[in-house]
Amino acid sequence: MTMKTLATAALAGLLASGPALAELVIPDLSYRTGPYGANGTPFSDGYQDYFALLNARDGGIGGETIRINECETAYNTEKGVECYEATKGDAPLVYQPLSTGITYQLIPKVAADQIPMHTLGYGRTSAAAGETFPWVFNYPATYWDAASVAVNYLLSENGDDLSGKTIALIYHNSAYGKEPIRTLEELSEKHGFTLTQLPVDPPGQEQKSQWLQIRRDRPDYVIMWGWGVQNQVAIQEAANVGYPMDQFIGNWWAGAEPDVMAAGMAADGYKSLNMNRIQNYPVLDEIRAQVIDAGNGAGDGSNVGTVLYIRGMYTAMLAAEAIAKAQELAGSPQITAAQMRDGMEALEITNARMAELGMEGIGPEFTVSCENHSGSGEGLVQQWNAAEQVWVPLTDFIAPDKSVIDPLIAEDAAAYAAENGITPGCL
Amino acid sequence: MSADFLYMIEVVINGLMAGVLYALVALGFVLIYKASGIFNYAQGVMALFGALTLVGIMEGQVPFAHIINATFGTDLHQFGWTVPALLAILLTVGVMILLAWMVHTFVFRHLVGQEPIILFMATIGLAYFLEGIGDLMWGSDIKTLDVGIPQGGSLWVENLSSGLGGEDFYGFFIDKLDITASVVAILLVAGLIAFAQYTKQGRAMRAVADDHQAALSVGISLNFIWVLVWSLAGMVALVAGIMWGAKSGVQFSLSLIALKALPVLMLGGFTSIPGAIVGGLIIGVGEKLFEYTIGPMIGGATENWFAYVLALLFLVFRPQGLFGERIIERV
Amino acid sequence: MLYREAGDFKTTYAADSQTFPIRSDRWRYFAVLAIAWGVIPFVIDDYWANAILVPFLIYSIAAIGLNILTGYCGQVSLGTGGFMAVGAYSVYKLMTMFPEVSIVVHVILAGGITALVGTAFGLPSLRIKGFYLAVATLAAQFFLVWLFNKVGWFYNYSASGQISAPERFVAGVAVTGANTAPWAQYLICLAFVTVCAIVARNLTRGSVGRKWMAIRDMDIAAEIIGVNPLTAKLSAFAVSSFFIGISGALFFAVYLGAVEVGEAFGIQKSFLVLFMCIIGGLGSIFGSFAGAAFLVLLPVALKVLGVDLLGWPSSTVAHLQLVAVGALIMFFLIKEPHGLAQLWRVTKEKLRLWPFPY
Amino acid sequence: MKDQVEPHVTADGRRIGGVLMDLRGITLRFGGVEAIKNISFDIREGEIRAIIGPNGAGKSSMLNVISGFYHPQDGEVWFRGAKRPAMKPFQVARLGIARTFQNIALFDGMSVLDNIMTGRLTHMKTGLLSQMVWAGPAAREEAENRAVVERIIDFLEIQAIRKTPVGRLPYGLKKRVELARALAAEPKLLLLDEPMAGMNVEEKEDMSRFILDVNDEFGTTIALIEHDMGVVMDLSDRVVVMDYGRKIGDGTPAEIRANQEVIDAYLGVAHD
Repeated sequence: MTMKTLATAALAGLLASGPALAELVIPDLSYRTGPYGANGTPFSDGYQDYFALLNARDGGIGGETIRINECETAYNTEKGVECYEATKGDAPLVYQPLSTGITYQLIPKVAADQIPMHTLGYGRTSAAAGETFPWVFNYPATYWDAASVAVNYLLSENGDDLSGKTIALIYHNSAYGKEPIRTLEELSEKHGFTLTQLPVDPPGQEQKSQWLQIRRDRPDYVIMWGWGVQNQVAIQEAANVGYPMDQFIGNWWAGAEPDVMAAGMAADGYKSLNMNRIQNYPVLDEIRAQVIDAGNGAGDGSNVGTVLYIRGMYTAMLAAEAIAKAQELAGSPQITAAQMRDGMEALEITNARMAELGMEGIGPEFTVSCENHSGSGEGLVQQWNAAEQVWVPLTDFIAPDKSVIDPLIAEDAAAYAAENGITPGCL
Repeated sequence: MSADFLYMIEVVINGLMAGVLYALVALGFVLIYKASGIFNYAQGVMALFGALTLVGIMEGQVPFAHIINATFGTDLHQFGWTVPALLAILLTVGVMILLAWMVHTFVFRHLVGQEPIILFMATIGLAYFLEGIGDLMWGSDIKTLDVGIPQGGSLWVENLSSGLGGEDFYGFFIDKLDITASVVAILLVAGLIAFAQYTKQGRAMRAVADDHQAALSVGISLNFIWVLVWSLAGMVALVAGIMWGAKSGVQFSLSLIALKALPVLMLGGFTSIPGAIVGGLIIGVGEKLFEYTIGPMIGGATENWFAYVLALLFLVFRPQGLFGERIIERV
Repeated sequence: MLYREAGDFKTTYAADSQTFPIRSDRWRYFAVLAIAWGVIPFVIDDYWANAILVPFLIYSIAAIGLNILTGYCGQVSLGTGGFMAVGAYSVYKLMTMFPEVSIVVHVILAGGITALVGTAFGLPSLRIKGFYLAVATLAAQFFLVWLFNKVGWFYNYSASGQISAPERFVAGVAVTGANTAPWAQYLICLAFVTVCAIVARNLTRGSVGRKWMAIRDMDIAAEIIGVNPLTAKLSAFAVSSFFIGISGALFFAVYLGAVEVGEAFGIQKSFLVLFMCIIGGLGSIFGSFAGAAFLVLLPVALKVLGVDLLGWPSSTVAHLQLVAVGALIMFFLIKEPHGLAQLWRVTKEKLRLWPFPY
Repeated sequence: MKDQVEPHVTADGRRIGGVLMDLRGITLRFGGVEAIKNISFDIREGEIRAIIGPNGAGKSSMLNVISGFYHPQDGEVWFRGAKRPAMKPFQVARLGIARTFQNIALFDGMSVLDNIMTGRLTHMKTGLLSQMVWAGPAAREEAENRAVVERIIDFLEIQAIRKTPVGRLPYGLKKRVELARALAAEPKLLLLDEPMAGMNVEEKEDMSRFILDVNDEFGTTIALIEHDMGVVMDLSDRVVVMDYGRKIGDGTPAEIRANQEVIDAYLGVAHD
């Protein structure tokens, strides 16, 4: 009997059941409360509903049913650690914390415990260097990719010339928001645009000063690295000061329905990055029919098809594909966390496979390797249509400027390796 | 006039507008503190709770839908009607009064005579409680609150003033929502003062604020007065919640506006209504001006701490606050 | 006669002013120490270390620190989170600047640096009192968080502004970093807790403690009988911040391993530690432990009860948890405003008379 | 009336020494109100000196000036033959001036013993670091001072309530504990602000006995404010009478009894 079960017994006077074998256990460190609960809920719903669909439709993956182990973190790092410790005894296959803060806590822990972690488009960018971070994956793209994709999009809008332009970065004043700064600085040097930085203290209720400054300086473009209420207020304030929405681009965590709904029609034309194309995929109908209507949905179904829901579902699909790959490599339907890692490192996502899964074109094609844990790094630009209340993809997937990002990743990974005494190498 | 100078003035005007909203939140604190000595940390959560309730009523949401559905296996979400804004506001005021009664009856009536810090802690407990209840009742997703307040920069002001500066000056930017909020706040304060001056209950309220014992001895019911001030504070919170909620949507972060009111209270004093108003204006202008002028030099995002540091420095040199009298200590 | 003090005579003043003057209390104290040092390290696992015991021990240090300031010296502070951040960033800078020096030294130095910062922010307490001071300490909270977020030197210019604790050893055993065994994490925290608790107890039973309590109970009278309010208040700020700095250093280096200042040391942390002091009992070292245990265990217990045993959706449990924590806080304050420590004292008084209450 | 008494021994065998404290031309204003108007008097070593006067006469303000809590706008305070510079109250306490308060100012959160121990603070010197380890100097100092305090506890007959929190004590005992706390400082000058206010006859008798014993056994100089004229006349060697911030009389109890201005003030004859 583990101490965890002892704790349970002591606290409640009852014995908890031990982990059931012959199941694929996926912990979901979700947050449905707290300042970011409105963002965490649809993501988690999508993540869980996809696994529920696999259970209902295919009997799991490779004949093994999937069990979700949800744990509420409230976007709080301490609760995240508690959740990790509480769930890791259950033979989990992959962690997915949806919080850059929690990711940083877990990076050393998952390496020590040998459990893979997937941080899709968030977390520590340099974890793309798989030789230094063998247990951490951040495919299909990283923050630095996002910054570069945004700049590449602007380049294409301006005939490949941004010299003399000004770009303002308005960011969440936290680890998450500061991530793109270094890349954008490099890119501003390379392309000759001026970068101004406007930090917003979380949660970001008050942004009057920042937007008055934008109104006065009239930068050519505003890029936003926001999360939670900051996004809503920023879009509202941008509308208030009359900043043109089509010159305002959020990253992929600042481009979901809750962000634009509060501003109503004023948000029309706002752009954001996304690593997923938003459209009505056949798989969504299957989820509605076999999961939601069967009463097995993680939420009430109202989120199905929203940006963050689709991203959660996409994340689940990537995990499911990695499980299938791992089963194939291991030659058995039951896999361990280490085998899961091998599956993730050998993951290959093709257009054909996505179409087969009923989500054609949802993400870029990419392969993962030991040297590259971040996939292709591609992202697209989408635009909010306030009248129809839909996000409309504007572009196809745009490739980032790897010549700028790769040296930065190598440098940061080397610093981490040196600080922590890691000898980089493939497992 | 140079454009730089005009932009400075614009920042000051916007600071004043923000200050009015801070003052509004601070006012809720002052009302309760004056009458009962309770430093009500839950004021911010009350604003959130009020706004959530208002949206819920307007949209005909079923309260506690999640729990009901989870317990009985039903699929309730909406009553299927919508309520006009004005009626919904009135109904919400009713809910706030009920809340005030419950808060007093179940909590603070049992804590009369306790040390201030104990009362303060109890209000933090209340804040947690209300936050959880609000989420359980109405769900934790972001809600849009639209009671018909106009938003966006006032073009009239912008056009009128754009001639003042040169090429680089685009005219003053003043948000219509801020104008509305200022007008509502001023009306509310005027109403409160009138209530306190000219009604029987208002006079009783002031008597209690002055001296509990004396008020008791002339036959004023303390319980009634305390429920009354909690109700008034609830209504002030509701107004603050509506103004803020219209801007950023109704959601958890709304409760953090309490933190904006604390430096205002330090500056203006916990017991002074004019102090709350003037303090709010000073804080609003001060933090915006600092962020605008000094902020870019030291990396920005200074507003959170600057208000506190300003209030702190002020108090170090004038411990009695803005309107307090010089304290003569006795033994 | 489960609990007795009769027949327990003191023959010296020293024996009379010891920490546990009653024999059965003393035995219980030694038993707790023996279990904490001799049993738990052998049975502890990752879950108990990371979810319960290590945070409990670290919060106990912070609560003792804040209790010295608020409970003993009467100065309400809401700057605890900021001061913990000072401890965390100090230990990070020391660890990366002087990797050859022992982490134990670094943690103590981090406490010392925090003491200096705390003293500086304690200066306004000479002019500002009560809630005004409490709100004023929020200036420290917000300013310090902003500073550590803004100035790259503090986080060694890392891309995201996060700091991560490198691996460090005590007597050849890793105590920070990913490969730390749960018992090692636990023991280093326990060592600091034991020393801190003894030091706090020594300070509060002697003349320094009496100065603090005199200031707390009636500052004017205290000054007139010869207490220098400047040194008394500043020493309370210094000692309190020293403990809080140590807890912040351990919180970062041993417990979380990586922190982001705004998230880990925000205003919520200040409130949490203040809660621990008040629920445990102001002016009581035992109360600091009780409060820390209560607030660390309560959410975990509610979660285990709601999610694992009753099978409710985790979001509903999380909301109910807020409701339950809030309701319990109010309930406790109504039933026993002086905290768990007072509850314990009352229970002991009843036990002393048991089974003959008259 | 300005006496130039030489050091002498009183009829009951107590030694009255030279001038311990000399107040010269003290004037104290709050805003525009003059609480004390140009008052001078002295206190001699070993004597019991009373300050009397109607309510609002400025007696407590006078005591607050002596204990350094109020700073007079005009005038000089001489203590032990030297002019006392402007000082903070705690510095005055360290000179050896202790006091009790009109409205008891005990530390309610502490036990009787701890309260009295606070009186020893001016004598306790060990630093923070030494106290942290509680071995050697700190523990030794604690035990030594505890011994002093225990003597005072015995002297004032409050052994039984040693460990009781002061908040639970009745009024009369609180007054006694406060006296104990002041005595624990072993002061050169002890100021008592209405030590018998609110007491019944028996308690007053007890308190009077304690005051006389303190003066007698420890030779402590005492300045006290009291309303009960009987007590004042019995206890004190010399009396200062104040009215509306002015000094209207100064002398032995017999002289004061005969002073017409004092009689007028107490009978409420109109001033103008």
